[in-house]
Amino acid sequence: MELWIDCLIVLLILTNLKLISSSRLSACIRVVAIQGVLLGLVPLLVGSGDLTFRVILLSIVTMVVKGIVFPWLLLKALRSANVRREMEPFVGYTTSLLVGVGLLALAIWMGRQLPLPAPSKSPLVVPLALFTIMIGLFAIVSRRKALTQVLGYLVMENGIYAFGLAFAHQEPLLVELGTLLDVFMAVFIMGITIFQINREFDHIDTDRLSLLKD
Amino acid sequence: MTGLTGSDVQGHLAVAVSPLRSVVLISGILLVLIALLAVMRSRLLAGRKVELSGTWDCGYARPTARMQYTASSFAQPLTNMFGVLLQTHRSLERPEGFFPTQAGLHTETGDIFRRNVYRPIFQSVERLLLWLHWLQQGRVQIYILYIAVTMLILLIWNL
Amino acid sequence: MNTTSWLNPLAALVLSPLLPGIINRTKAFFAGRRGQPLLQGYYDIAKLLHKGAVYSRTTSWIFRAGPVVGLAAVLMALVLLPLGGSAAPLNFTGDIILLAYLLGLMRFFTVIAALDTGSAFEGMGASREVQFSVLTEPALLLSLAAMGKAGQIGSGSRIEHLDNFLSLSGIYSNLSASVWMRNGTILLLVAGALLIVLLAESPRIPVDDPNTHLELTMIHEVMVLDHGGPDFAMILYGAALKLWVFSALLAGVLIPVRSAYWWLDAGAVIGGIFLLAVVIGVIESSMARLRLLRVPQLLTGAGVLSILAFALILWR
Amino acid sequence: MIWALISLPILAGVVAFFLRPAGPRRALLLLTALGHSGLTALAWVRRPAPAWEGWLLIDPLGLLFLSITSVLFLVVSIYALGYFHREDWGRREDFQEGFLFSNAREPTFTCCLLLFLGMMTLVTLSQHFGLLWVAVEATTLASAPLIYFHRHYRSLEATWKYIMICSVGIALALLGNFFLAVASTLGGEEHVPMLLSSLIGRAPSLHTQWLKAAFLFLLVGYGTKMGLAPLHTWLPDAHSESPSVISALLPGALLNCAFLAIPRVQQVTVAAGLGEFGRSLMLVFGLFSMVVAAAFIIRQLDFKRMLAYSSIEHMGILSLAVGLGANAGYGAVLHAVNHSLTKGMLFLVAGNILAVYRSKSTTDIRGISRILPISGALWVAGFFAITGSPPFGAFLSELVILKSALDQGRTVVAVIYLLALGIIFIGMATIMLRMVQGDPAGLPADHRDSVVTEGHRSNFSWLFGESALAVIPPMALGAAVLILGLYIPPALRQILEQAARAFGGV
Repeated sequence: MELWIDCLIVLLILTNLKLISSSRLSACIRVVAIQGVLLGLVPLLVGSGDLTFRVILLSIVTMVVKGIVFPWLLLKALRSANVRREMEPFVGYTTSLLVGVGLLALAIWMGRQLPLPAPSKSPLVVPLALFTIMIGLFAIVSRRKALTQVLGYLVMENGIYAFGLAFAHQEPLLVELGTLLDVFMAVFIMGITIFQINREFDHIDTDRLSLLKD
Repeated sequence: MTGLTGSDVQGHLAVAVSPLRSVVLISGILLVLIALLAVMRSRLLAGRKVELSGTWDCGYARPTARMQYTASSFAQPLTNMFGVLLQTHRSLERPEGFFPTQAGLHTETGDIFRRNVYRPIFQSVERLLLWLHWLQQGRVQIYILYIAVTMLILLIWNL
Repeated sequence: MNTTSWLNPLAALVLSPLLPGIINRTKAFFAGRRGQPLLQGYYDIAKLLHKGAVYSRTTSWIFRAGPVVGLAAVLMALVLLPLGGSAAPLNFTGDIILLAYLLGLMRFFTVIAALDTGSAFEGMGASREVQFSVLTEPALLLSLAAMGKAGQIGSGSRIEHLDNFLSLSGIYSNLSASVWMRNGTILLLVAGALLIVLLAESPRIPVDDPNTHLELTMIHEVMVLDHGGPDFAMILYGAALKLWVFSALLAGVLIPVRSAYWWLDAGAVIGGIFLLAVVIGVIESSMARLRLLRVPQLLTGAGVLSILAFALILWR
Repeated sequence: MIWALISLPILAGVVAFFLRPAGPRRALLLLTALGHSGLTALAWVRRPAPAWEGWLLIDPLGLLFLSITSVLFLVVSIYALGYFHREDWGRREDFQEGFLFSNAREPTFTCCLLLFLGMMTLVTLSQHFGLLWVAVEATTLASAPLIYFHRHYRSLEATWKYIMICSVGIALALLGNFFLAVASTLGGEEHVPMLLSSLIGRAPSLHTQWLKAAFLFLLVGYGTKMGLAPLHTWLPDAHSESPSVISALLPGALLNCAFLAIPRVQQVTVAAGLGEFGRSLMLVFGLFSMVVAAAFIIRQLDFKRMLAYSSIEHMGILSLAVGLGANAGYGAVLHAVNHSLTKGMLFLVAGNILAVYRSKSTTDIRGISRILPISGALWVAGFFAITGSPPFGAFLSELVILKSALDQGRTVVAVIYLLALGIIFIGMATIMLRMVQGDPAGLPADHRDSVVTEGHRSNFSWLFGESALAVIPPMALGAAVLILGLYIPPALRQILEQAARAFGGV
């Protein structure tokens, strides 16, 4: 059982690193899709509670939404914006990889600060969640394309979700689904906005979206 | 709201109010007196001849409105008494030549507190605050960086 | 508010025009002339009350309101004035300031009435008057305060509820021979300051010559240049009352008679006032006017005297 | 009764989306607003029973914010009738750069507006932290299309920033929720529902380390949505680019709902004995927000952005008051009421000015009192109300806050507080008073005669050349603030005290 958990966590970490190092947007979307699917497995393997119907339903819904619906939506937005790759981002790909490793170290240090929640099976879950959140934030801050920012937001959401699924096992189902619905709505509206931005500016570089300032 | 009890508030108020009561009384009497004198005056003048003529000008041929005392001339004795403080700005245009056509004197006493105290303070505060404007540069990434940085600082400072 | 306290204002109303008469009479005596009759003041006022009036075209209602408000203000000041030991009809904590402001109100209305006529002379008189009053008012207030403090440190007050020194009646009721013994020097300084304030306020020789005919040299006279008829009568009567107020303040300090009978004290102070009129006459005939630039120095001198008195009494 | 309060706006929103003709849709909007306010008034009279086993409960704090939101929504919906009428829906010429753009279709706008109300009601009623999070996120998503009403690139940029920053912020709040859940499971043995009441009950046994981390994340999360200083960056853009109907609603209702979450968390931390930890953080955030607001109000060139920064300042005052605790709590709650009403009025009047002058620049607008006499008067009254000058309510609440700061001997806090208020007063005075006085410059020539001589007369009665619908709503709000300044009705005072007691305020 330990093997499966560790390899799942390592896979998740790898997807994060892959995200910040790849420049082609379609590749990034696929990475996030994989991460969504992996995330669906978290409650089954790492989850503290026993395998109730609730946990299984939740993981299936997560896998479907994060693995299929979001990528489909974002690919549609990508095609409409006909953008191929992230042009010159603020932080180069190699340096962002180094930053990724640094963030991993920071996440592990912070993970150790907080005492381990009792039921968790492996000590690496909290650092993993924190690491994914930090990678999400880093992606938003360091990339130009609006689409990458949405991906960053999604990755950050995945990190929080991983933490939620692993520990808050008593969270009522309705709230989990509510959260999922909200994230879905958020991504849906962001997709529409990207479509509008592309129609209005025929580019989706958010750094050029900086007219409103003091 | 002030937290004082009712009674000692009454006490403090009484001390302050009693002189005021007399002042109100006196100003009341003053107004009545003014009214009385005005009525007396108008009744006195009712029967008499009241004419209108020019102001006493000591026989000067053509007095003009410009000879009247203006605000600065009214205050001139005092402003030059405190001349050192007020730094009155004088611009004198001397009459030249034997048949001078043009001469003029212009004095301007600025408000010393506004010039030396308030304007410097306000300008320095404004420069300081305008320097803060780089906080709102307009790029989304910077804004989200602010959130991440505040989050990081709080965590490090408190954990 | 006993009946005796109403005596002071009545005495003032009746006797005040007599003061200019006495002053002119002493000046005439020094000049070797017979001088005007003592009651000349009453005759002038009566004559003026029966005359018509001529108003300048440039004046508005302010010009007509000036003398009326001025006289009313001085009449109100009389109500606050104690005479001898007895309290004034109306007294409360802080009526010194009200007295100063009532006199200020009179000065203000005279000044704006003068400015209303729009003539250069009256403007000049007004600005000089205001310049001098800036210097005399602090002297007046500080000397009253110093006198109050001097009286307070001495014996308990004869009129119980007036122990505080912020009320004119309280100040004057505290003054007595024993207070003179203890704080004589301070009271002398105060008397000097009050004398100069008196000479400046009811415009007498060192500051302003009342019967000069050169508009450029006048101060108080030029402000009332354009008034005629009943207005001028009110102004004359107001000036006389003002002279009475200041001489009562000064006489009250100089003659601290505190005998058992109230009428004796009051009589002494009224006698003091008349004596003071004679002294003013003597000063007028023995001195010439000060140069206009020297007058501020004289008035600042009065200010210094009162500050010195106040400082001495505080740091005893 | 609670279910009716929430479902009424949502159902109306869905119906409005499919209602093609404009007349009935606007009537529906007004009816829903009236119904919602009626239900809220009913809640004041008889507090309804909690629904959904305690998840939805009207507590004093919630009731207060619910009534502010519903009153503001009613006033704004009345104003919206005039606004929809004035706003011609076809191609519209932008006033700043003159390019053509079209407005969002009105059905979507009304639908989102009603959903927005529904979600805000949910926020004020929810006792469960998870549900609270879902509701706050939903308000963000409902209000995003509202900001993107004028479909041109500036409002698009404002919307993008609004969605991105708020979603990231609120995601952190979700993490805070999960930390709270972990804190409760670590401490005790059996499962603790994330209900406010149960959490307070078990507060002493919560794990302090996790609770602290949870408080931090929740504070930053909801602080972003509330507009506290370093996280406020989306607020000026969103307020200045959204239509005046929405910008009146945003600060009054939305910021208050975000602010509502913080006292809820504060209740838990105070119960767990970490009160001081939370308070010092709120104090720092409050002061920093006021200073930043002051910095941006000086020399501000756009009066809607100036009002947005003043919202940041007032949110700073609220968090400062929560940070002071003791009887500043009463001041905070009263200030929330005053601020929402005043800011709502100011934005509506700003809308009137914008509609006539077609320019947002503070430098070249002059003579409002001549062109729009009533709006000009309201603009000056609003200036005095928002800067906390005496006759209006804000003065009272700011005074209570100042007094409690001085009572606790925090002179440095009081000094910074007063300095910021002073600078903001001067900043706003130079801008707002200069706009009102002088002769009407900055008025587009073609527009000048049309307004002055009532060129286009609408069927609503005109008050001194201004449509009644555009003037009476702000006037009502202004009157309410004035009354609050002079007399607080006992019922309101009682609710205020109970609400203040909610977060440790005496």
